[in-house]
Amino acid sequence: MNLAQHSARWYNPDTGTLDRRIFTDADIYRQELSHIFGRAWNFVCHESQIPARGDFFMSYIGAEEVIVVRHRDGSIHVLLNSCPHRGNTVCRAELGSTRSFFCSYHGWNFDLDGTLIGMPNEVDFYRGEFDKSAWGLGSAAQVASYRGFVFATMDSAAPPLDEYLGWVGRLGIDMLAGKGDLEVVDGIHKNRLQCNWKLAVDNLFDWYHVKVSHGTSMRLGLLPEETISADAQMVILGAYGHGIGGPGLKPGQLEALGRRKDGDTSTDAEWFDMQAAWRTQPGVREQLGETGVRSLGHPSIFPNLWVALTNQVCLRIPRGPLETELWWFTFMPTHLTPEQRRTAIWSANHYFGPAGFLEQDDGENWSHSTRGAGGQFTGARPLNFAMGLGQDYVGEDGGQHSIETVVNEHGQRWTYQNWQEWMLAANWPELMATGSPPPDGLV
Amino acid sequence: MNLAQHSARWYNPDTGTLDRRIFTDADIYRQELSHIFGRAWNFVCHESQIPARGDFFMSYIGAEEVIVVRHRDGSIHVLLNSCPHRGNTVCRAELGSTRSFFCSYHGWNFDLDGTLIGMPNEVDFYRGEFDKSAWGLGSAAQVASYRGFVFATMDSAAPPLDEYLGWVGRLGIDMLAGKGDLEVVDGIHKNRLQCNWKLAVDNLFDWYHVKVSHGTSMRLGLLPEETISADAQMVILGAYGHGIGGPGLKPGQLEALGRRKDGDTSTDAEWFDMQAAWRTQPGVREQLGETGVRSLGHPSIFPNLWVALTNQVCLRIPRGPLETELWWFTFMPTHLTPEQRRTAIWSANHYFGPAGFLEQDDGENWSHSTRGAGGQFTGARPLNFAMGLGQDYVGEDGGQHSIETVVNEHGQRWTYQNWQEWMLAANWPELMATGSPPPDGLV
Amino acid sequence: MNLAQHSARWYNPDTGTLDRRIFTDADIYRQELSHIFGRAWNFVCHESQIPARGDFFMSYIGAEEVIVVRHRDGSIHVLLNSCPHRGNTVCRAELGSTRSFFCSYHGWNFDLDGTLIGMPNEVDFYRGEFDKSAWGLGSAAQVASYRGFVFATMDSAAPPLDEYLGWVGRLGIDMLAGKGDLEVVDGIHKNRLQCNWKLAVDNLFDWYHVKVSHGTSMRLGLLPEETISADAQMVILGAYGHGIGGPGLKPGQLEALGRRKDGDTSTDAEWFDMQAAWRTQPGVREQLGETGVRSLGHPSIFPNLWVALTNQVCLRIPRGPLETELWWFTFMPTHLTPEQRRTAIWSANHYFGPAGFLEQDDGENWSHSTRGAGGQFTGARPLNFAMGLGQDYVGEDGGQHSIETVVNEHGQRWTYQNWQEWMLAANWPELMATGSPPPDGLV
Amino acid sequence: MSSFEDLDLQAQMLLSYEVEQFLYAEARLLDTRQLDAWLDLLTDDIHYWMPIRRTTTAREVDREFTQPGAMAFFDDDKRTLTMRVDRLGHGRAWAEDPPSRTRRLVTNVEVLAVDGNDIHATCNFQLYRTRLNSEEDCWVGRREDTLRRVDGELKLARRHIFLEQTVILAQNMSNLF
Amino acid sequence: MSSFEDLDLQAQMLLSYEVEQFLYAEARLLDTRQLDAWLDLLTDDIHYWMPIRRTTTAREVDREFTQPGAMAFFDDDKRTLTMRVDRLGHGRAWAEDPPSRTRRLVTNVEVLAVDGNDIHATCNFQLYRTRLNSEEDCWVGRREDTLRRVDGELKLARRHIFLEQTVILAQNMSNLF
Amino acid sequence: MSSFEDLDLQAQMLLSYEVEQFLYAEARLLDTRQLDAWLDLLTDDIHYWMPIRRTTTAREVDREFTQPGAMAFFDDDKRTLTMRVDRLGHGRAWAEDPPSRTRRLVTNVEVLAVDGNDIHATCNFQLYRTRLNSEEDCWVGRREDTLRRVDGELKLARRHIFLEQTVILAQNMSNLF
Ligand code: FES
Ligand code: FES
Ligand code: FES
Ligand SMILES: [Fe+3]
Ligand SMILES: [Fe+3]
Ligand SMILES: [Fe+3]
Repeated sequence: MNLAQHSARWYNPDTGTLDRRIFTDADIYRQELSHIFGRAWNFVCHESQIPARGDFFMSYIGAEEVIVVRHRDGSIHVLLNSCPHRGNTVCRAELGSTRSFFCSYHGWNFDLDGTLIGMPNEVDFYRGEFDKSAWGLGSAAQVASYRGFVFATMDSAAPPLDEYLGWVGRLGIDMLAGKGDLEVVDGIHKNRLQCNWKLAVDNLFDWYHVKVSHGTSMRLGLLPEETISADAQMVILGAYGHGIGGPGLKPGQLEALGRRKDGDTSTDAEWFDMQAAWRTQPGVREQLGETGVRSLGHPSIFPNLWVALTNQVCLRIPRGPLETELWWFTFMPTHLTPEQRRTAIWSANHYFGPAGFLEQDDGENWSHSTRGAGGQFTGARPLNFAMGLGQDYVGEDGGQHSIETVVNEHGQRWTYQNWQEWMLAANWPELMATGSPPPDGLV
Repeated sequence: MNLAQHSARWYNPDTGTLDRRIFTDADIYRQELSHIFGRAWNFVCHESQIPARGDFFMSYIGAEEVIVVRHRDGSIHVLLNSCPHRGNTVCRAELGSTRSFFCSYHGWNFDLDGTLIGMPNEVDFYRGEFDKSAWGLGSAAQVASYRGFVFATMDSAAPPLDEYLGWVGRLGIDMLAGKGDLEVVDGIHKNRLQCNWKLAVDNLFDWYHVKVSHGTSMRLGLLPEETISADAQMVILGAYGHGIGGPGLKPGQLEALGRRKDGDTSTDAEWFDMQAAWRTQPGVREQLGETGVRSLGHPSIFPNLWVALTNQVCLRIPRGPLETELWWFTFMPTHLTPEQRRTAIWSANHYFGPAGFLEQDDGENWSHSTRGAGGQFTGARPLNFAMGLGQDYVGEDGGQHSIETVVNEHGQRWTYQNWQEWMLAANWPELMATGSPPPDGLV
Repeated sequence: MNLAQHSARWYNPDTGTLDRRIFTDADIYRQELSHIFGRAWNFVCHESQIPARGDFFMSYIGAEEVIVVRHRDGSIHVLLNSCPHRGNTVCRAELGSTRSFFCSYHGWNFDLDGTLIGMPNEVDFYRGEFDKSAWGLGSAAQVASYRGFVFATMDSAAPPLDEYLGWVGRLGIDMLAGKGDLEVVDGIHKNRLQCNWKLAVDNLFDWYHVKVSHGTSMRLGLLPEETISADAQMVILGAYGHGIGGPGLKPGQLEALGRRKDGDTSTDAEWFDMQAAWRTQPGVREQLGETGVRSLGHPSIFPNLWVALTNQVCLRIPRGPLETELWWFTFMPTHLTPEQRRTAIWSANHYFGPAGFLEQDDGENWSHSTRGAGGQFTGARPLNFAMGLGQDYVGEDGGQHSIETVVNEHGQRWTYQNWQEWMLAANWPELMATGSPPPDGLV
Repeated sequence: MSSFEDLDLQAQMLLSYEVEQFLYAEARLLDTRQLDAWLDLLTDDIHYWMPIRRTTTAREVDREFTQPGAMAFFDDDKRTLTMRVDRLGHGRAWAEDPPSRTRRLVTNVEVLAVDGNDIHATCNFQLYRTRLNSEEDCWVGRREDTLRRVDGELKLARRHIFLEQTVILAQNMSNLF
Repeated sequence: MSSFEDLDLQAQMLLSYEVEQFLYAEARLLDTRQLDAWLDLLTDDIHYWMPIRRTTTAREVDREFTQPGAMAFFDDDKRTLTMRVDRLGHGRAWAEDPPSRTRRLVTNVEVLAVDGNDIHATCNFQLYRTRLNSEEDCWVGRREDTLRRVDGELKLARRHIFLEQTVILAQNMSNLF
Repeated sequence: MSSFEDLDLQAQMLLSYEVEQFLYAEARLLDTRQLDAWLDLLTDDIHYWMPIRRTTTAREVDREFTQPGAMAFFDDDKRTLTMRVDRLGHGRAWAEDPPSRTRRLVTNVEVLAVDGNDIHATCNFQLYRTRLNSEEDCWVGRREDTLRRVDGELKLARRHIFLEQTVILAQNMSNLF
């Protein structure tokens, strides 16, 4: 394939316009499953969700259920939930603890790493000639963790997780993991939106919608206006489509915040303290880097994980082009006081999720945008992602790159450009060869 | 494309037979959206529904929502309901009054003619370089009214509305508009049938089904048998697929009816009076013409509008090949006495709509016909539309043409023949060049 | 088509592995409707369900409703339920008695053999020129019965029913019909499973799942362990895909059972007596044959009929690739005592059907297997049907062939191999030329 | 107008019970297709009305329902209701032959006011219907009913029905609410 | 047989209340999977029956339900019901492991007749069920229940269940009604 | 703690009636969008809670619901509920403009216990909602409510809501239960 000819097939980087059909077309959706979710490192759960041997958690890679389970040796395995005999599921619970996966149809039994270890009447019915080693459960090609966050890929050609995440993906996770030892809070908000998954993803970079979409939350004091930092936005773009976008502190501001802490009780200070105070702790600046330590933005781990400021991550699970399931995982640093923990859980419970103050309004907008993309007439008209296009520069601070500017759509453009590159690449080697490096200079 | 080869692809005018797949095939349906609804002048509402500046009504062109709105200068605009930024709908009400269309996602604001007039932070976030004039709401290519009935087309190559309607389409509307100044009655019956939209359209020409399908209504006195006029049917066929079919008065009968008025209280006389009395008023004959004034039939404005005898029009909105939404609009002449108005509204409420005496039975038949069209075995068998084929002549009275005969299927055949021509034509010029003129002579 | 190239397209007879896409692919499903259900002899009902003239029963061929009706001359007709005029259904009841089929749309009226016998106003509206003989209801190409079981095929090229069934299909029916004169018990259990129809079919040969899937039923005493006869299984394979699989008696064992009857009240004896006692009656051995009389297995009449041991047959009606409707017909020999009848009906009511002790668990397994087949990753992995492959021999007893062995998957493999041959054959002549004869020797 | 609140709790309860049992019995008549008996429960001046509902902005939510005299799904007097019942008794009411299977769940019965012989009550309902091969329809809403005590018997003198749907999702409403 | 109509309204109300509360408590036992306690509410001679329903023409609507003795979805005595409950207690009732989540809305409770110790009541119901990832099933219908006063306690002596479905839309009916 | 069972049947009935009518009236306030009046029905220390439900094996079914203090769909005190109501009164609560249409079927009301001024009751419910062009959502479940008699008036002091869904099928839960 001549990539040059196709490189603007759906997304045009020159104009920042996007073909809406990518939100509704069934063939494009199927290609996403194979070209993106079938290749990427996908977040599946946090290690604290399955602390003990035999603990399992049912997760998704793309649109397909996978069992994440801790083996007796402590290793984590990601298994396909389908028996190779007739195809029955071997696990029907969302979470739990087990000694093996027993198929309810004929009783084949699989070890925690997917190995077929038992078949009723193996000797007499199969005459002892069955090669059990060839008929275990399918499993992820690679499984790895970064600071407790477990990822899996179905593609053995995928680069190692660390390389996949790059400094931007790692920084994104560090922005949560750096707060302390994390432990999951029991309970995942799950619900279904009638929207394409990418519209939910692109929204995480969207600091433009806050004042309008979340006007009620601002009025209720849940989102103090100052916290949007419209004039001090920072966008960090990483290889393979990762990115971080949102408020950024000016160099030196972090120290100021630290000082401002005493006595100043404005909501402004309160909020920045909650988000930023931990960054003044020893070692954090070293870990996050000079740029990273100043970012209070939203990390996106390509393709579908959002690391949110509420000590949560949100997975956007595709269920066909027109439906997305949102899962909100909540993690608390173990060092929180009961009162801090209560407050933090209050936020996690009340900002997002289907009854959350913010998310109620988001969902409605995303589904209507999806509908609009499917219209006979509207579907033929491109969308506009041009805010800030060609108007900002990538800067550098302490060896890390970022764009420091006003509210913008750089993150969204980066997402769709990378999405397009993944979709056009035939495989990992081609993606590595043809994928855009994070931009430099004018963007 | 060699049209000759394809001109009987689905409908065979020689035998009056029809391929049932046109009622269920998804590709044919998509082609209908583009070739028919994307080109035609589509009825969207009546001017009296949006009398004041800022009044709007949510209508459909084909399967897509459009906003019909009265601008500050009194002009009517037909807008696509999708923001060009992310695609969100800008209007979620069915009707109402507004000063502008404000997008709930990021707050872009559109004038009543669709122009983008406001963007939050346009200057600071978009750096004042955004060309707002290029990013308004999409709108219909042409909007026009005929006697208060508003039509819109998405195709700038469509001929003017007057030419599109031709004398038959105009006559169809005149048969309602001629009764007096019309004003909408608040409330539109809307419901969904599991049928293909064309089966609902073809039915309006169908005076054969009345005695069987609506036997209960006849027995209850809602449809006096005389009113079917099985032996005095008149079919008027117009360019582009319009038509009028149903009872016709013999030349001279109108005057007789006028005279018969006094004293004669038979239901026959009552019914004809209700339908015909206004035609004896000064000027009506001139307006409707010598043939038109004698037609008491059902006008069909191609593709999907029926002008019914109950002071109503019915729009058949396609929702996929297997579903149709019926909308009944009711208009009353302003000169009616309260009692006349009450009676007329009683009829409008009780004949059609989902709880209407007649329509309850129609819907069931149409959905079962749609199912039959999708069957593995039945779908392969053609339908028969041969009633009266080759057995009638087009006559002329006062310069207008019509077929005067018994109950027949001329109107249905004309509908499917034109449907086929629209489907095979590549665009408006080709349709104008290849479309059949209304027949003359033997039909 | 070069069959050799395609003969393992989905099912590989060498390895006993199967491509799961055959359970979810929409194109394969459509091809099944035409290549399999459109050609096969399909069971539609039992003669005792429509004993009198005008009695009808609504059945299915493939996914399409057909009316099975007894004509005035006693013959049975199988009619398509769609009026050739607009396509409306002419019969909306599941069962009943009628004098003709009257179309509720315009009143065309069809005789019990489908002939169009009445059209309202035929003379005046159709001018007496309508060829009614050409526009009757569609009907099956061939209808025939075997021992009261009515079958129909839409393909006139299909061989006669007797030849189609062959000795294996006939034996399968004999195993129920041989119990005595059968009469239907009023009421058919009908319900819908979210599974592909073939997974339900393959299960009837599946004596491996009983102990695991139906563990609860075994524990409750509904399925005494002995009755599985894991070590005495008998599989009989017939042309075109028919087969019988399950417990088999050893030569001479039948007589023993007959003797064992008195005094022995073990559940083992009870169960065998119920299933086998009638086989000791005069003439039965002659009719079933030396092999047949010893089989207590489950007959499968290709494509989708199971003759069950509960005096029932089960039809698996496809409703798209992902849904199947199960219909359980129950027939009792007329000679049963009221007490025997009560017991037999108790079994029929409580083993199968949606509230049946056994079937509750089956359905769950089949739908999950269907889901697994549609997974992005799991769908690409083959299923394993290798139990007993290459390890058994076809034997012969009294001129009949069978495999006598332990629990195995010979029947399932035979089903999918024949399914593949039907799917690849262009028509009946090709199927007859290329279809595998039942195997001999090593299997 | 209301004298209901003046009643003591026991008397309120007794009246609520009477109303509730009347509404249950009435629903049973409809579910079991005893339509003539149902008609007998209606006063001669009954007004049976279901307006059309529309989606409006919160600001214009007063335009949600059509008003009396405008279009409505039902706007029936006793004569019209009798016609509906007669229709169903006729052999050609195709939408009801085979007959629908219906089930009315009547809940949240409240007596709101008593005005002489008239008892104003409200309830919520779900009307579930299947046709042919278990094709399902479901309507949920609220009713405002006026029951009148006539010669010691309760009769239905007014029924206003408010559905939660704008576009009716069912193919028809061949049934009564 | 009915002595219910002879009771004064207050007595009718009291009995209705008792019946209604019994049915609510019984439904709660099923919804909370207290199946053994539920079994204890049944008399030993209970007949628990759900016939099969069929679509027929209006003319032949008397053939709608199968009759006692013919095929039925449920035709259970206490022994059979006990088997159903035992089944669910067993570790391999796959259709119920993971357990279904059920909710029974019992409405329109009416006492129709009292016959000695037997109280004949009817009610409408909706049984809502989800399995696994919120996969929904719903059954709506009517019940005819006979409650019997045994040693001062109400017991369920007969339950006839009439669904509005012909073909059952759910994959199974692994639950009780 | 329960003194409810000590009451005679008549007294139980009267209390059940009071509770039932309170719950119906309260549901009516929500359905008619009288949210401020609804807030007035709550005690200041109300706990309004809906845990998250999960599919587990029968063996681990005790892990089905999240526990207090962990994640929940609702875990609200009066201040939070007031914020929810305020939100809906604001012009930019997009998920509720146009306003949803809701209907609450409250059934199976049972008083479980009386503890001083506190009445512990349970009920089943179905909350049906449509938005825009009759887009439907439906939630079915059980509630455990504590009503408290304050100055002679009943108030809602605790509401625990248990849905039958694990993954919430609706796009949002912008309404109250
Ligand atoms: S399907 Fe799993 S053991 Fe057979
Ligand atoms: S989608 Fe309309 S303003 Fe952004
Ligand atoms: S469709 Fe059957 S008579 Fe017209
Ligand atoms: Fe948001
Ligand atoms: Fe009609
Ligand atoms: Fe089984």
